Amino acid sequence: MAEVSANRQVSSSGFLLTMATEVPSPDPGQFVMVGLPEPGAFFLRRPFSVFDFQARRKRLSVYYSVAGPGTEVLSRVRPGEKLSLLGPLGRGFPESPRRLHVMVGGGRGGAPLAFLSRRARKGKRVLFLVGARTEEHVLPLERIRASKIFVATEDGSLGMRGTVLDLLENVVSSPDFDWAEAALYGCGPSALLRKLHAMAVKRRVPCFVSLEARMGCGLGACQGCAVRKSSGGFFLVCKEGPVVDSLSVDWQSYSEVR
Amino acid sequence: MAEVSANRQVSSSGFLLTMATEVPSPDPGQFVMVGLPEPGAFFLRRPFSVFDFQARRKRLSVYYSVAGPGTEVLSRVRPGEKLSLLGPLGRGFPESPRRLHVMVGGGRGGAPLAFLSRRARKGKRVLFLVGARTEEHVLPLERIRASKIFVATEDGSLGMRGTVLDLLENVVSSPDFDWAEAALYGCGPSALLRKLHAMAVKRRVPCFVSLEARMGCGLGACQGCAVRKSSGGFFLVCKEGPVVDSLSVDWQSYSEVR
Amino acid sequence: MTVHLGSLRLRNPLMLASGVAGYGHELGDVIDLGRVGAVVTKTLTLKPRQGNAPPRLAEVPSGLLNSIGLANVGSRAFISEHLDRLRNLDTRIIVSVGGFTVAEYAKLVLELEEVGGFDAYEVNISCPNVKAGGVNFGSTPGKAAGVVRALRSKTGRPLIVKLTPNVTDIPSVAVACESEGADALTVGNTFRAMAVDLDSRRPVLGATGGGLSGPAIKAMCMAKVWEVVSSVRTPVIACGGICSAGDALEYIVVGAAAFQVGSACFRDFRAPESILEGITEFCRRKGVRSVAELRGTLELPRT
Amino acid sequence: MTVHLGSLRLRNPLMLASGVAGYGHELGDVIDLGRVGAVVTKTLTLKPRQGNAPPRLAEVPSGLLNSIGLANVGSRAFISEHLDRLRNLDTRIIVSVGGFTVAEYAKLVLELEEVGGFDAYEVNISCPNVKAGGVNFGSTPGKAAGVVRALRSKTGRPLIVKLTPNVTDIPSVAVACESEGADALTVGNTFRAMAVDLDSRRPVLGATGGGLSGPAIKAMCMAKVWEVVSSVRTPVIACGGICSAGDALEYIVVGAAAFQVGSACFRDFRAPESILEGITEFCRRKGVRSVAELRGTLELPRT
Ligand SMILES: Cc1cc2nc3c(=O)[nH]c(=O)nc-3n(C[C@H](O)[C@H](O)[C@H](O)COP(=O)(O)OP(=O)(O)OC[C@H]3O[C@@H](n4cnc5c(N)ncnc54)[C@H](O)[C@@H]3O)c2cc1C
Ligand SMILES: Cc1cc2nc3c(=O)[nH]c(=O)nc-3n(C[C@H](O)[C@H](O)[C@H](O)COP(=O)(O)OP(=O)(O)OC[C@H]3O[C@@H](n4cnc5c(N)ncnc54)[C@H](O)[C@@H]3O)c2cc1C
Ligand SMILES: Cc1cc2nc3c(=O)[nH]c(=O)nc-3n(C[C@H](O)[C@H](O)[C@H](O)COP(=O)(O)O)c2cc1C
Ligand SMILES: Cc1cc2nc3c(=O)[nH]c(=O)nc-3n(C[C@H](O)[C@H](O)[C@H](O)COP(=O)(O)O)c2cc1C
Ligand code: FES
Ligand code: FES
Repeated sequence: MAEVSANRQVSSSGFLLTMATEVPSPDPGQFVMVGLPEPGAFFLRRPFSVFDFQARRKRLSVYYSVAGPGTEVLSRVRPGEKLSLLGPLGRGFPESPRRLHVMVGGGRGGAPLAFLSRRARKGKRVLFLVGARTEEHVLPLERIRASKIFVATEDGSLGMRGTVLDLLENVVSSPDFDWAEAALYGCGPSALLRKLHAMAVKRRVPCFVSLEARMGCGLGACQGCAVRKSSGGFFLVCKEGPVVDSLSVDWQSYSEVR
Repeated sequence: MAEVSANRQVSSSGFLLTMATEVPSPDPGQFVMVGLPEPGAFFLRRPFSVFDFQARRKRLSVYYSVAGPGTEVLSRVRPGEKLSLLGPLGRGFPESPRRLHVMVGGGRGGAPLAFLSRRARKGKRVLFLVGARTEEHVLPLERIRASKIFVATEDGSLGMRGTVLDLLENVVSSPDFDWAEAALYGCGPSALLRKLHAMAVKRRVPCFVSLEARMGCGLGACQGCAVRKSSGGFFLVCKEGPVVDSLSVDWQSYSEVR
Repeated sequence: MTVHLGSLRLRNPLMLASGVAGYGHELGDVIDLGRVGAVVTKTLTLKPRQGNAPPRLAEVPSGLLNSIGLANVGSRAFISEHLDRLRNLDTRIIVSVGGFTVAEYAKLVLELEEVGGFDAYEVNISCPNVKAGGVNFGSTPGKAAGVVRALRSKTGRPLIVKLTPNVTDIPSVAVACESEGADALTVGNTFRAMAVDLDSRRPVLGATGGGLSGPAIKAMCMAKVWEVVSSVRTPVIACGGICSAGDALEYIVVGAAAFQVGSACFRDFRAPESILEGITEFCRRKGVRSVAELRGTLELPRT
Repeated sequence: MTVHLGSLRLRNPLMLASGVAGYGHELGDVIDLGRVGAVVTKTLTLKPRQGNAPPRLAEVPSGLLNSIGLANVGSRAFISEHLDRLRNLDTRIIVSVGGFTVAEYAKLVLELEEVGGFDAYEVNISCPNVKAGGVNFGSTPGKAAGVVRALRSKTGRPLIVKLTPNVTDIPSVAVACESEGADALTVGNTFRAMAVDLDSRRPVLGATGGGLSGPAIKAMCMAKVWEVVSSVRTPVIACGGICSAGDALEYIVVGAAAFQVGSACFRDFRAPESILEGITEFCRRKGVRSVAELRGTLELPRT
């Protein structure tokens, strides 16, 4: 059990949940399974990507949005309460040898990328692209460490008006954008990831995406989180993911799954 | 929905829950059905006898003990939360023409009797007997209006050491106790009520008891709260009770029901 | 929101399930019956029945166990004491009928036919068939058909048959009822269950076993409705765990023509009203003109 | 807390149910297998199976829906990649076997018999029998008996048969398995169910239907265990919704000899350990010397 040290709303749709815990240091892109408070009718733990980890203070944070009844209940948890916590789990983002890391986060998808941005090695250039509905929905930008942060909002209330993909088109069309040095990192809605993948294929650059699937065990035991592979068959998001090379995903199938 | 105005622990095992509500004025012995907060795995409302009602301030209170998971959850409800409330329901205590009203409350069973004691007409003498495990479990005595209040605790920490029945034996053995003027009112564990009934039969005095049964609707529609009658067949606690003449109850059957 | 079940016309698809609304008038103070499509009475039998030993109710996670045991006043008292009050209610009245032999069902319906004053029957075939050693009428196609056949010849009123979900193959029972002329099928009754009190090591319910209802059964009942609508053309009335507009609409999308609300009333008697409001709101938001437009619109994955 | 199921001896009555513990070693980091009585593997089939289209899981009130679809590595990979790791685990290993024809079951068991290195079989008869048009093996006594008979002649290891609760009459299937020589019966598998996503009007699960597990099924499964222990002498292993020591003990009081924990592991992998601790504590408090002393002590009301 991990004690909640903070659980605050930090944007219109986003909460920052910080727990005191002794877990091993997570890699960016890894996730934790968080149990919902009892007694309740909820059964499964909810998976969330690690947003921040402070080894010395033994604090792990996730950034989550209220997506349904479970996260609604989570948003009402108060500091001092205890939640069951499992993790860190899965495979995080690989470190591409390329020098230009383009991180594209749609909505709450920015969370694992924000964590990733803070781990980028010296000598890497990080461009961080954030998409959100409105200014109020943007995740806490101060936790991102990047050479440049770009923001797009659907209503233009902060940064460019449009989607994070429009933003990406803008960024890559800049004359000094060098595809040969670029690697894409993405997290967000399936439509975003699918288009990111398409762009990566077209530009022949590596693309790593963090996927979502409903999870049971989080440990590769239940076969619940299967996602169809481009090469046929399935992989398990909790074990072979959540971060995978976008080439390995059957995007038609992934985007149909609710 | 009724807004909770207070929900405090007032004894080791007892909580006082006060709700703001527009319900009609309840008779002593009537009960309300209180919904548990959602979202939860609980389904049925819980029935509680009215402990207090302040018509002007539109406040209804119940005194409850934590008996299981539902009342446990109830005990964590905070002022300002809203609970569904149905009632007042059922039949309360009839007013006996006799002059000496002996009220015998075991544990939380004192609650409806405390309410009854405050409604006793001028000219009636009320003896109020309270039984509890220890001093800390005694319900708030200041809400009782009686000519005399007697207390028994199992460990002797307040009043007499023993059960409320021992206490009753004591009280009735006093030379000035006049059975011819007495009527018994009881609420509490089935063993207590059963013995109270036996005493009433022996002394040929009227005895009114408040019964418990698991309830569904609270309105006489579901037949869930049946209690076996002494004359065969069943009556419904929610409609023909909860207060009944002890003569009408099949005590063998009632005391076997969990 | 008008709904047609054979010749039975309801102002909206919401019905109060048998057993939670007594004989219809008990809930008059807490539910505006002028708003609901129909009320199904507590199951009536020829002779009065006292019902099972208490306790008759128990709560389990997300569900309710009951073992009321068909406690009811019997046909004679129903006709003399309740029927008149029902006539004045501004809703459709559906009388639920039960029996322990086919002859009992038939006799009950004949008695009711003589007096009339209600709109349809719901045939509860979850009663144990005493002639067949206590096996439920609803548990085999043959026994279910026997009941429906006997009643079909006795009445012109709509016959709704309420199936039990406690069978291997519910479509076969549904098909049997359809072919004997049932006008609609309610899917379904409670799921057999049991609770134990560890302290006393006794069953919680006086009758040992009981029936499970409430949110815990919704997903199972959804599968049963899906199986039945996939096998018959007779309209199906969904009944199992409906607490919200969303629950009801999911059943309609799967193919139900109407639905019943049972245990949810115990949690909150405003449930029927708020379900209806939620449906209206959903249709408005989604631009759906009538609930019928949603019926059976479940889209299956292409696989 | 030692328990005997036929010739199978477990250090305690707690088993990890098939499907939640992979092939036994996946949970090694989060569950101390040296504490549990046995691990049942994910159901193995002759050929590898990819399983159903995603999503494969959905949450419902107090329950979990799954449609994994018997995804498994197949017997060959199991034997070469997993069996060795299982041999080193300090617990009993029960291999769950499934098939779509009797011959498939038989062939699978023969392959496993050749290598050995495990303690017993759990025969999952909830698989659709392709020869009988997809009806589950577990849904009729005859088909169930056919599977058990075929396997009984192939192995001397204990055969546990895992029954499906989705039948009208589970005792008849239990009796059939007992008479073919089953050493124990697991009661039972998941309850058929389905969930719908109202926004997309599509089934939530990629496979449309799935199986319900978790607290929502406990009361129903309790009734099934009660029906089965009332009809056979073969030891029964309870499986359905066990989350706490109390849940497990209730099943034991009803008559189960052992029990399996499934979905509760997903809520908290410490569940098995805390259930065992709770049982020890209960026995201490009540002065019960062994769990066996509690078995089948349900006291029925006199009526
Ligand atoms: C590896 C991984 C990392 C994630 N990281 C984050 C994160 O950092 N921040 C964040 O806000 N969300 C994250 N999610 C999604 C988050 O788990 C879901 O939003 C959450 O479980 C929804 O629960 P609910 O009860 O509120 O909603 P539900 O009503 O249960 O569902 C609402 C929506 O969430 C989806 N969902 C439900 N359960 C799961 C589940 N177990 N796994 C995935 N999706 C589910 C449903 O498909 C549905 O679209 C992540 C998911 C995965 C798999
Ligand atoms: C008319 C009436 C008046 C009551 N008045 C009071 C009161 O003033 N103060 C008070 O503390 N308690 C009162 N009770 C009892 C109270 O309703 C139960 O203690 C409560 O429902 C237990 O809920 P639970 O979820 O905590 O416990 P559970 O785990 O559900 O059960 C714990 C115990 O309470 C009993 N119980 C459970 N549900 C009910 C139910 N619906 N009705 C009756 N008993 C039940 C069970 O048999 C069991 O012994 C009254 C009951 C009735 C019928
Ligand atoms: C207390 C109670 C009594 C019931 N009595 C009857 C009955 O007499 N006849 C009947 O057909 N169904 C009866 N039922 C079953 C309900 O009509 C309904 O089928 C079941 O509760 C499932 O629906 P729900 O989940 O909405 O409650 C009863 C249910 C409950 C909870
Ligand atoms: C994700 C998942 C996968 C399962 N896979 C299998 C399986 O392969 N074979 C099997 O016999 N049962 C399988 N089951 C059923 C469980 O073994 C168990 O019978 C069921 O979940 C009920 O127990 P529970 O309520 O404790 O979970 C599976 C259950 C779940 C939740
Ligand atoms: S969540 Fe169980 S295998 Fe991935
Ligand atoms: S609680 Fe429904 S009849 Fe009494």
